[in-house]
Amino acid sequence: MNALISTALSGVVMMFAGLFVSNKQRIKYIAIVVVLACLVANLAELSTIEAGDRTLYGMITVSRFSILFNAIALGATLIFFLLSGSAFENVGEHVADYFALVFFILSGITLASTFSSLLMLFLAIEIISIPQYILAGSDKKTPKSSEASLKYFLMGSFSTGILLMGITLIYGATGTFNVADLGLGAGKVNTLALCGIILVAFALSFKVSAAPFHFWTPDVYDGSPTVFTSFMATVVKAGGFIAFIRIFHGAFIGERISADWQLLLAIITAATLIIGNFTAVFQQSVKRMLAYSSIAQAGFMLLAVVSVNTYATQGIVLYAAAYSIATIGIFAVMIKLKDYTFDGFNGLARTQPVLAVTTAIFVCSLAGIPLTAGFFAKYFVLTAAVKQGNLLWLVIVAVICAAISAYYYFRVIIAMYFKQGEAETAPITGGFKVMLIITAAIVILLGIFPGLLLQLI
Amino acid sequence: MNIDWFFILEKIVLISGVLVISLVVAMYSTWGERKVASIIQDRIGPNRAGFMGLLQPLADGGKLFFKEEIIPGSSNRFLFILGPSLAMIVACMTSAVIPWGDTLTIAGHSISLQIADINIGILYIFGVVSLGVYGIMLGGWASNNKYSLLASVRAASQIISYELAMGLSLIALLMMTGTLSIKEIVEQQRHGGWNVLYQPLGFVIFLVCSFAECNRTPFDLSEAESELNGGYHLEYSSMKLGFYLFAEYINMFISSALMSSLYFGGYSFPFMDSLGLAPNLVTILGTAALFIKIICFLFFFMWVRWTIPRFRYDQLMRLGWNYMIPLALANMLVTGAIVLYRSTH
Amino acid sequence: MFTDTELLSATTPFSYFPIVLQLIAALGFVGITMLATHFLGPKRKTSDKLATFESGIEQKGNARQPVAIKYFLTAILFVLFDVEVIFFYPYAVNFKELGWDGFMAMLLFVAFFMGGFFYILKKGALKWED
Amino acid sequence: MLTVLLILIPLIAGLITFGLKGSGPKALGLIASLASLAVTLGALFQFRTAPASLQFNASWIPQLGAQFSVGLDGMGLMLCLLTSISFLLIFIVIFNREYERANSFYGLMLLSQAGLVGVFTAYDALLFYVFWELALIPVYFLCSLWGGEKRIPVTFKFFVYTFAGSLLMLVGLIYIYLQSPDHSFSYASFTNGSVAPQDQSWLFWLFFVAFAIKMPIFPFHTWQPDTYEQSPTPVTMVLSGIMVKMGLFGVIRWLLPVLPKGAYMWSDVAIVLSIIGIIYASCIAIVQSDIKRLIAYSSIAHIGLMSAAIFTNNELSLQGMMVQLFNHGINIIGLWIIVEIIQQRLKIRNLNEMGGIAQYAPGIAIFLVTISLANIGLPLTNGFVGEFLMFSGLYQYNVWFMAVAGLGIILAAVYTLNMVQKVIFGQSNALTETTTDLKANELLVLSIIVVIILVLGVYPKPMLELVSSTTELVNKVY
Amino acid sequence: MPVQYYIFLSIALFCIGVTGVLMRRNAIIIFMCVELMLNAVNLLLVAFSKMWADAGRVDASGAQIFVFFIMVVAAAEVAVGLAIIVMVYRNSQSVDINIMNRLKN
Repeated sequence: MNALISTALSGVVMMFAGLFVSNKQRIKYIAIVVVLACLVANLAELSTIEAGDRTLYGMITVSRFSILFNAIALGATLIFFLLSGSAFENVGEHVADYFALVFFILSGITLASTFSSLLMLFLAIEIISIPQYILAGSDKKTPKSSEASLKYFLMGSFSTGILLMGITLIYGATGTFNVADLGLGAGKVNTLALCGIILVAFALSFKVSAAPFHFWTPDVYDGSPTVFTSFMATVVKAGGFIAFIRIFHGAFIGERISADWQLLLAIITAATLIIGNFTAVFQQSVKRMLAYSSIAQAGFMLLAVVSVNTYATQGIVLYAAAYSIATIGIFAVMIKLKDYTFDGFNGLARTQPVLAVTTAIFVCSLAGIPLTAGFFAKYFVLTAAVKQGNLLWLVIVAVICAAISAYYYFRVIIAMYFKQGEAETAPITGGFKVMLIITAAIVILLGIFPGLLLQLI
Repeated sequence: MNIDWFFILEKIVLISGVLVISLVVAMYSTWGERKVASIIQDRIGPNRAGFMGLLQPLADGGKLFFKEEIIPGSSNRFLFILGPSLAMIVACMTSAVIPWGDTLTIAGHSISLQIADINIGILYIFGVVSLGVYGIMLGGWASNNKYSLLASVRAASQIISYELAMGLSLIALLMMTGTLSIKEIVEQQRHGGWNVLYQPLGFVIFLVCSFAECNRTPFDLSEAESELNGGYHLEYSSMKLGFYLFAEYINMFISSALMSSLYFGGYSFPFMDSLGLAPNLVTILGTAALFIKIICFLFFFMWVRWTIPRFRYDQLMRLGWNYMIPLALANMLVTGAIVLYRSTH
Repeated sequence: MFTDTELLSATTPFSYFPIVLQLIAALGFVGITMLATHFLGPKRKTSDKLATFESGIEQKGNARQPVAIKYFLTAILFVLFDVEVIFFYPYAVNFKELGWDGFMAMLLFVAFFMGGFFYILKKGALKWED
Repeated sequence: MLTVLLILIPLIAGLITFGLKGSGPKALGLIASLASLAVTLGALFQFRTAPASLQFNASWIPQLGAQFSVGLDGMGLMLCLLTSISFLLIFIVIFNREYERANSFYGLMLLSQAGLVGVFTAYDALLFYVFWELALIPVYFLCSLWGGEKRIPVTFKFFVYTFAGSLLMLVGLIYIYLQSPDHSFSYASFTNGSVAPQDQSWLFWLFFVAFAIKMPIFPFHTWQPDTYEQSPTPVTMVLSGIMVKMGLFGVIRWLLPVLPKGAYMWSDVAIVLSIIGIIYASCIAIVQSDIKRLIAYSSIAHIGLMSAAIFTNNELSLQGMMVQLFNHGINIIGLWIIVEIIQQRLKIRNLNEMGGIAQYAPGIAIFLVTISLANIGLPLTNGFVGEFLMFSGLYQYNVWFMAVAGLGIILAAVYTLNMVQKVIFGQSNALTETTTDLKANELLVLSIIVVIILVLGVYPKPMLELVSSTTELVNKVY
Repeated sequence: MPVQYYIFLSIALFCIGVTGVLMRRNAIIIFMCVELMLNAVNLLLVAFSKMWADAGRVDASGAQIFVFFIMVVAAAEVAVGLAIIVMVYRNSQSVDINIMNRLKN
């Protein structure tokens, strides 16, 4: 609740900050302060829900879980601002507006983590999506950027239509939008509801770029300004997943109905994993590789959606945190580079050792190497899927894909450490290095003691 | 199936009547306009065709039929024809929810002098009127003429800009009346006072916006002869041009009717219920009253046209956005507060 | 079906029936007039007549070029604000039942409306003079 | 507590090393490995008096039932001993080498030591997995940074191979974890037999593939010769001397007791694969002319025998195999050291270009002969004891298997002696004539190795006693 | 009229929209097809709302509120979408999504 209000207001604040503050540096500082304030406001609510979840007009439900997730989203955004906030200036004139849009996306994410009505789910998804269309096209001079934006917009609004149809069919079958009252589990499976669920699954797969609905992702992520790709591929994607998992685990659970969509989602998951990982292998640009890897990572997060148990919910939180932080870190480094191909990273270890070490840590985290947060993230989603019992084939697919993912992730390390070259970078400030080190430290800390995060759930 | 043929017949007669009257009023508005202009400019105006030139509109109308129909070679033929047709159809459709009078009772049948009393009459009008923009846009775009295009774009953005303020100004009225049915609004005024007394500001805003919606001076930027050679219908000839012109006058007629109904009591007139006349007579008198009001408004439209100079485009947009909208909102809030205050105290 | 009472009570879809009739009438009128003028008028086409009018000078290029971005901006802003205005309607109709609570909620809504309005004003979205 | 110290010393020393300059890394590496050895010896002492005190438990991730649980049993102690001795020897041998970015080199070496010790001491499945991966990463970097020409693709293959294998193992671990009644990763709950027999059958493969890749066993071995060849020799020593033992250790600690029925079901297949590996690797070794590749293949052959021995379900062969873990480690490190010395002197690895070194460097020749004989398993060398026990176990299991595996011994003799002959005897050439004899540090290291070889060859009893407790434990469950 | 009529109508409209999105290449037409989909959903929601209201549910008007939300969001989408399409058109003089394959390589 607090998070929702504070992020929405922050967006407005940033909009008006752009009108009254002309110094771009100062706008960045304002944004950082504001996101911190949101974080504090969000955590302050923790004490008020001791007695139990708080529901507001049957529309949103605030729980410990949602607050924790929001804290992660806000924290990741804070890191994002600190690391890449200055890159906003390179995109275009309207820096404050970009920050405002980021805040609006955040409010969508907070809504995604708290909705208890399908109406709010729809709103959350849209509030997340629409600012992204703008951010994707914010580099107005580059045709690539505007095309990315158009593609994203067309595909995104199409999937919105699908989502709405799904919601409507579910409504037609049950007569309510309230997630808790859907009651799909009881009795016979309603065909109308099943169609609705499938459509919702498709639409959300679209939003989280799961195969076979992923085709927009690489183009959009590649075309968008890199700094926004960083945000879109991380925090936003996590937001999509939280919506996904909450609706499927919260509403579509029942004796038979779970099995029906589970198989569908399992197939989608397997396809996502395979396509994402195999295509990522062939990319020459790190940015594009990360786009495909985001598809691959989406596959892992889908594992959590497919498996209905507590490990899945814990896993999605941990995964969201681990994946977001690491990817934001890599993007932050990449923005500083002149060349986004793998060759652009050649010899970074010699020219910028701090950047190289931290990037290596982030990459390890994405690959799921132990002692980084990514390992426990993968561990949890795998455990969730194993626990599900009938999904072992999917687990095997997943681990093989994880091994493949090491291939392309480690190409970054190879480029940085083992290849000759002089990676050209923009001037690196000391503050940036310190922030990177802190971020890497968080990744490792979560990798050694995931309990720090888990005990909060 | 039990179909009430009498009802259908009744409606068909009413519809034909309304359409014919609209057209006649539109035609004679052109005559009136020229007469008013001549009076204001101290000249005589049309006086050749018939008494005081009263047959002039008929001659003009007939002439339009026999003029050559030119469709420019580089235009989009389908859209070129669709544009004026749409403008005309829209103009003809708006009259459907205007209550032209109370009910007449003939041979045991009570006949409502309103074509369709739907409970969302105002929304219907807004919906249909906003289609009118398409007529202008299509015509201007299909002509493939720089002046036409510019004029139609101007007209479109002008119309949509003033639609906002128009919509907002009506909300204050709706807060008082609590209904969207125009008939009911009129009936309320029949028993209470005219709404203009309670909503002067709302009325003024609505009036100004009506001017803009009808592309009337001082908001006739889309037809500014001096810069645009005649505006969006520059390439049009024969009856297609006629449709655009007619549509404009019909729109004027309908907005006059609407303003009369919403703010000036529509077909009601003072003491109509206390005179003790036969209901049918009251109804006829009410309709006459409505038309008198409409004619006053039409005259006002013309009066303004020949008195006030045209706005500059930026002035027009600034007026619409920067003044009308906040004013309408303020009016709405004040009205709301007063109404609530009075109902709770 | 199609009885007076049914048609006059404003809650059924049939109360829209006269509107359909009127639409047919309007279409018929427009169609017939269009056909009439088509057949009545003379047809003597010359290439000069069919050229688009540019105040008498030679026609230059295609007219369908992008117009100033301001017009698009106005259209977009209209869409947004119009939808917000639409929200006032159901509120206005039920305004008395909702009382002061509803009024406060509406005040908040208006505040957001004005916030957006103020923002676009300050951003210069409606500044027509350059 | 000593156990934790055993992990912490190399870990902390490694981390510090990254920040050092000049000869600091070298010194610290040596000191750290000496300290590790001392601690290991202390642990050895304590193992005799109070074995329970070597266990250490601390809370790690209570939500998962994962603990920081480390401890040492006989086998673990023996492997730790092997690790500390090996690293000490390696550090001594390379003391006079200059490595580019020495701080990173020594740091990574020490980190890999920490990972290895962690693997050998972990008594918690998740912890074991973490260390298992952790031992891999530094080695990957070591190979990729300081290796030969084709190091990048080769070590990459190695990395992806082992990573894939260990991920499969992770799935197995998770499955067993979820099956365990108390949802715990502890060794106790893993070995209490809660896994259903039908599950054991497929779970076996998840584990076995991971371990087989690490050992490596045919057909999972393809990464190994390339990696050994391309790695810098100190790293090759770690790889072949200690890291391959991780796989064998894993089978004994985490496969047999956890999935006894699965192991029983598939023991024939595992043994057949191992034996195919022996013959296959031996045959390739015979035709190898690159000395590093030759030793690499010989290692596959030896490991094949050991893995075959594990699955014989026989106390004798298990015991022999465990002793062989240590002995093979020592022997192969000895061989690598000599290869390193030769490569250092001659800058070539092709056997056909060598010859006659005995004349110019008799020290090298003596040690090469000794260690090679030990590697073949000549009586009175340390290799003999283990191999004898393993063969007798294999004989009891299936005489045909034993016969085929025995062929491996003969083949081993062929290629080893062939190598010895080509390197140190025969015609000398312009290149080999320049060979200088052993330096002091090399002499020291090789002497230590030879002493170990001979002592354990003559008096293997302490080793056998050390591992007997583990053997009994495994056999009880199996 | 029975609710099935509305359901069939809106499903048909929705399918037309989906087909249009998948088949057409002009960004504006695709966009219009998306709007068609949304409006089909609106119609269906209202129909369902009526259906459930007839079935005696008191909260059936919720679906109509939903329609309002959809309209607002659609408007926001229109605003953003038109802006994007105008931007693309000004950049590349075309709104054909097929020629936008510069991103592919």
